Amino acid sequence: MLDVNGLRKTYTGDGRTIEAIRDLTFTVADGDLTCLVGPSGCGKTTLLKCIAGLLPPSAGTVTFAGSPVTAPPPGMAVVFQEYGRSLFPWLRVAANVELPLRQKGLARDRRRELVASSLAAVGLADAHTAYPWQLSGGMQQRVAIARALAYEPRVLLMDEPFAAVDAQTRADLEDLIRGLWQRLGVTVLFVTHDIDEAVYLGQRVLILSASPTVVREDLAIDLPSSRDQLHTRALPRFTELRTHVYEQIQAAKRSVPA
Amino acid sequence: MLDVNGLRKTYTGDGRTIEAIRDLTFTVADGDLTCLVGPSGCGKTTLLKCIAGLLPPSAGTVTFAGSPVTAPPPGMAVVFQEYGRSLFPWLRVAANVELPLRQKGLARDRRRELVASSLAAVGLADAHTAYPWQLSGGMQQRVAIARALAYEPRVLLMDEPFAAVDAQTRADLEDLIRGLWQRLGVTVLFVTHDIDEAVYLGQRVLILSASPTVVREDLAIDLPSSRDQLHTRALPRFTELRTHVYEQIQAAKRSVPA
Amino acid sequence: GGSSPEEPGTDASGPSKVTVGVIPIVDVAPIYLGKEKGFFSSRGIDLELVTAQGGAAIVPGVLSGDFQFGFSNITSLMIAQTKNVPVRIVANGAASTGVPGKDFGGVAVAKDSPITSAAGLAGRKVAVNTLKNIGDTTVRESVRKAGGDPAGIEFVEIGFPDMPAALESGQVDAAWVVEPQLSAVKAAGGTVIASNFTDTAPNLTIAAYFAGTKLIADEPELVKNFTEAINESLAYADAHPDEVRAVLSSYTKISEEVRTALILPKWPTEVNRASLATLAALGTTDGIFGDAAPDLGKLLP
Amino acid sequence: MRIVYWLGLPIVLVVAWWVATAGSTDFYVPPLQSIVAVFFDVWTLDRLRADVLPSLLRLLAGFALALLLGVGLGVLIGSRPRVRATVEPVLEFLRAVPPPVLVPVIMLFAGIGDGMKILVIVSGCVWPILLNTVEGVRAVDGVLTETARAYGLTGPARLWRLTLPAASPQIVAGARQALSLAIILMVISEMFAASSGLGYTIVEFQRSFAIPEMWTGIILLGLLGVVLSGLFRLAETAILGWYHGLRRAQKG
Amino acid sequence: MKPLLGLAGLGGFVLLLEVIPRAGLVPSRYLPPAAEIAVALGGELADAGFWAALRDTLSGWVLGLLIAAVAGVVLGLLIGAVPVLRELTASTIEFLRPIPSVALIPLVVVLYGASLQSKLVLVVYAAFWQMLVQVLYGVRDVDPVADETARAYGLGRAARIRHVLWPTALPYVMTGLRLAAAVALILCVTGELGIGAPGLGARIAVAQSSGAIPDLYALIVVTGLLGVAINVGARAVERHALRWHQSVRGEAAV
Ligand SMILES: Nc1ncnc2c1ncn2[C@@H]1O[C@H](COP(=O)(O)OP(=O)(O)OP(=O)(O)O)[C@@H](O)[C@H]1O
Ligand SMILES: Nc1ncnc2c1ncn2[C@@H]1O[C@H](COP(=O)(O)OP(=O)(O)OP(=O)(O)O)[C@@H](O)[C@H]1O
Ligand SMILES: [Mg+2]
Ligand SMILES: [Mg+2]
Repeated sequence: MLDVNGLRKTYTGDGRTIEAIRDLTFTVADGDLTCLVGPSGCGKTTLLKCIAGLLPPSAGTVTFAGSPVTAPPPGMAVVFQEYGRSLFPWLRVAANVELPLRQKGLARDRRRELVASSLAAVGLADAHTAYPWQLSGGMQQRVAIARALAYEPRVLLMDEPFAAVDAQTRADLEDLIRGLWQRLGVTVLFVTHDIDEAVYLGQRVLILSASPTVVREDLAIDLPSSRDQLHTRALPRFTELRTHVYEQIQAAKRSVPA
Repeated sequence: MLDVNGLRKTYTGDGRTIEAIRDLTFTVADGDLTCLVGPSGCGKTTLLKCIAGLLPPSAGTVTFAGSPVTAPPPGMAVVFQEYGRSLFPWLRVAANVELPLRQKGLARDRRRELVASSLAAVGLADAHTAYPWQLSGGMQQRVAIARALAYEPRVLLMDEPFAAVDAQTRADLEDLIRGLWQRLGVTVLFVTHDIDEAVYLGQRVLILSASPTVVREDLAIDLPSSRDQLHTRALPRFTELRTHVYEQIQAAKRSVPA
Repeated sequence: GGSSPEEPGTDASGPSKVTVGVIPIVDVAPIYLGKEKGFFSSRGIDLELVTAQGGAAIVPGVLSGDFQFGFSNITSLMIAQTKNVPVRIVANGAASTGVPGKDFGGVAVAKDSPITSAAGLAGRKVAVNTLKNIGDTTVRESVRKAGGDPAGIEFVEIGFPDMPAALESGQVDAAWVVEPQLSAVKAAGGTVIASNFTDTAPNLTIAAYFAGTKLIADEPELVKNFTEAINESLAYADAHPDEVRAVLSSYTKISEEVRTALILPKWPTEVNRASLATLAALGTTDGIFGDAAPDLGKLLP
Repeated sequence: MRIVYWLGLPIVLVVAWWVATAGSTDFYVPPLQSIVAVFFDVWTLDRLRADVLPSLLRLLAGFALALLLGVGLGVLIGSRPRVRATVEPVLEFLRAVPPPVLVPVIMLFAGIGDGMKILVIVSGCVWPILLNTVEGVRAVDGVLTETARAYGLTGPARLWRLTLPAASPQIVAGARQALSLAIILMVISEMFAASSGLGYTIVEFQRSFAIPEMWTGIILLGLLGVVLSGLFRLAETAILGWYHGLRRAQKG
Repeated sequence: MKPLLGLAGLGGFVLLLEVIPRAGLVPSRYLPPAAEIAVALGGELADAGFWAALRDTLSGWVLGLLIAAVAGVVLGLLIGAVPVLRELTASTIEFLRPIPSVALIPLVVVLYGASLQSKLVLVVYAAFWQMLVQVLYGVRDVDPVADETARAYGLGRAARIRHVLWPTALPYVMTGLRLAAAVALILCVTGELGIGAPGLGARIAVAQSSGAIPDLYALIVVTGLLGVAINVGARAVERHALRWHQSVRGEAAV
């Protein structure tokens, strides 16, 4: 489904050259739920943007469903790390969620329905008429999530989508995403800093090294596929996995490759 | 030191009236480290801005060191939830950190020293000459933290300051804040969504109800005052406390008061 | 201009529509009066008068056919002729009264000015409405006649309407003004120290009506009628100053008081060729025609 | 590549102009060829020094003054809603008065010298700077404003380190507008009480029916515009480097 | 409250106009005190010719502004959205912009005579650049994150222009519109003044050459008041169209 091959990204400009990603190669199968973790500044956002076709790589290729990605492929939704700036301040919440649907050419009624259900799903059923800047940080982030969900994408790229919400909401949203994934078979690529979250959500966790970035480990999560907040997190295997990931990130952060 | 009395904040405008904070009363003693938790959208940011003198309350008062707060009191540093937008895009990282120091009237050498040490403390020793928009989300957030630290404030207000950094960095920063607090006796008010973090960091955790907000519980954290990531988090009392807080938030989220 | 002229006069049945570009000043009173008196309609001319600020807009309008005729001062027409602009005078416009000190234009100084004669203008700052035109040429001649040296005069370009203020505030030492501003200057205590028109030539022709050579060639009948109508208007105006003063109120905002007192130009029906030759010679000396000299034969009807 | 971009369209347009007017007999639209033929005869070094240089100096003086005034007033008005509400109608009133009728009034106060001409330039080109500064100041990001307040950034520091940089993209947009307006107003100012200068020369050519010469003047004005805007671009790159970077940031 | 402050401002200005000539700072012959201007203004208002002139000026102004605004916005968005176009047109724009409309007067008279068209050409030529440049700068202000969001959700170029570029540029467009409106009015009047097309400008020319100073100022006051009216309208539009924008919401909060 999604092939990242020898990807490399170097930022230049203003006298500063940063090799953000050195060499990334991995494949995401159709319907996978993959979590990406790595130290701050290692290039996760950069990678996601390359995959989304928003940023041209310096070398290497991204292939989506067999064809190389040069522009955002259709059927893809993205939740940006900078959720605040990714909402259009001139549109009210409902219109923000609806805009991509219009673009998709959905009928008015269907759009209404999708907007209402996705906003309800993230707990913002009564924020339809607010402007984004009238909302709290966490609420804004949830609008961005609702927008992605309403879009009914085939591929969902999420960049730290729950960073600004409280623990309880976070748990609810995690279950929402897993439910959606199981029900609709969306392919999900999920960047997070919360290791428990990565282990709880993913079928697989990709651990990235510090910048310049390579894949440090590609870890399969062998937890039962029906998970719930209480029991899954209490499993000894869960604790093992999260400790492992934690150690890997710790190691990644320490050993910066030359 | 800091007295919040009958605080109430209602947002009006554009046909929408939101009672964000209904009635908050609490006191923070000099040198306290208080963590604030509460459901997303419950008014934590609003509260922090009222305390900082950036937002006039609709009713009630905030008193700082005996005098009512109407404008930002001197000696206070704030890390905003919207870290990205709180950095001056026309200044490089070092200049961003240095700006408040100039305003404070520090000598050049002292400023240099503070900038270098605080950037090093957050792990950004080599980002001095970058512009904020050349940094990753987590790096931007750390610049905002470095700016607050370099300021050597008497009161430090932090609004989800570690939301965008990875687990390891987060742990390091937590220890940094606790160390600073113990060494210098700063008064810290810390908003977070991470319950473990709140319990690990604070002497005291204020749990807020859902909006319209009141204080749901004022919980003293009776963990030993010398804490470290490995042992403290493994204490049974730690688990008890975090479970308690979790339940409270869960309850807060459910029971929206009329 | 690309636009085709509106074929005036081709329609034999009705009156032909004729547009004339004029400047809203005293000089063109006869054409307004003539229109009122029916001198044009009686010749099958349906006259429309369009006001513009100066020759800069009127000449292109005539060339493009938007105006069939235009009104312009003589020196400007001479300049046009030296540049081979295809225009030709079809009727007289206005002329100096020929009475020194009682002309409708003159060189004035402010109250209490030390300058008492044209000779005193040497080395001074003198306002004219347009540089390198009839104003500076004739003022120089006044100075020469008074025995002064015109070489050192510093001419400054200021529109007639702004001259009284410029004079009174001392921004210029003297100004060549025409009516109605001349009256304003006098009212503010200024005095006329020279009559530059009469100094240049007796009965100097100041301005004329002109048309494009194409129109003159294509529609001689129309031009003939227009010239006759103008001439009748000029003669009538010259004979009936009171009616002239009255008609001024129809197209200017000159106050009643000034209207009754101001000095009117003369409106002879013939262009004073001798005076034009003098003017041309002076202009050539001053270099306002560049290297060329105007060929009056090609300009005059 | 840059050069191709810069010269591509102009060359096409010049060729089109050349061809379209090649056989022109229209008095006011002479063939481009004859315009070019007289260009260097008209704009000799002497004339450049005598006519163009003083105009240029007045233009720059007027522009600089307008910049100072526009930004200064703009910051004041933009940061105080009450001041804005009070003075805006008066400013709008003055703004709508056409320079040709305003000039005589200015002459009453400022005489007819260089001062008047500079004032005329200022009176016309201060507006885009003023309006853009006002709007730029009003639009300073709320989070930045709060950050500055929280860290005690007040007074001049706030002006220099927050307000002006934050509004600078819009101020620059206004200044860019003002620059071309300044050229236009330079011409207008020289239509009054002038006896030399680029604008005067053009008007004088027009009045004396020296039409190809007049066209050379207009072309010179255009070229002047290009040169000045080139210089402006350099300044803009220096001042707004951060902004261009920021706006391009994620474009790759 | 706000209109009251504005009226107070205008009142102060009128007072100044009254005092300056009365105090003898300039001779009242050349700058009459406000009261005299008001009397002259009353005279104008009672004159049917004045209203016809006003109508002429306004029609030229509205039409010219409309054309300039639409052309400026459409071309600006287009040029701004396509980088190649932007590069290609930059030098030409810089060349054409500083050419004063007034220098075009003889040309337009040749082309269109003393008609509405020549007035329009002048007005459009001058106002167009104001719009275009503002739009170009406005388009550049697009937040890359917003633009990326739109691209990620498959919004094509046209949709991005409509939903991202346009709202971002809108504050600049509003400023441009206010600039262009005044410039259009100015050019309308100046054009009438120079070309003699009917309108307020032609009336001003007559008053000027007749030495009717109070009438002249009365007419100037009329153009100024038109400017004020334009601004009141523009601000009302802005309050609605930009209520999401920092400049409006920021001031609403205080
Ligand atoms: N526009 C840019 N210009 C220059 N360098 C950039 C730019 N964007 C990112 N970088 C650099 O690329 C590296 C990777 O950034 P990226 O945003 O991909 O990190 P990340 O993994 O998403 O980090 P975080 O977890 O903190 O969000 C960083 O060192 C950053 O400084
Ligand atoms: N500028 C504003 N205008 C109107 N309503 C606002 C504004 N800012 C915040 N609110 C409302 O006030 C309430 C509290 O917002 P606040 O940002 O304080 O929440 P928070 O506790 O910080 O939430 P989060 O954890 O998601 O950041 C929310 O319902 C929000 O919609
Ligand atoms: Mg990131
Ligand atoms: Mg918040």
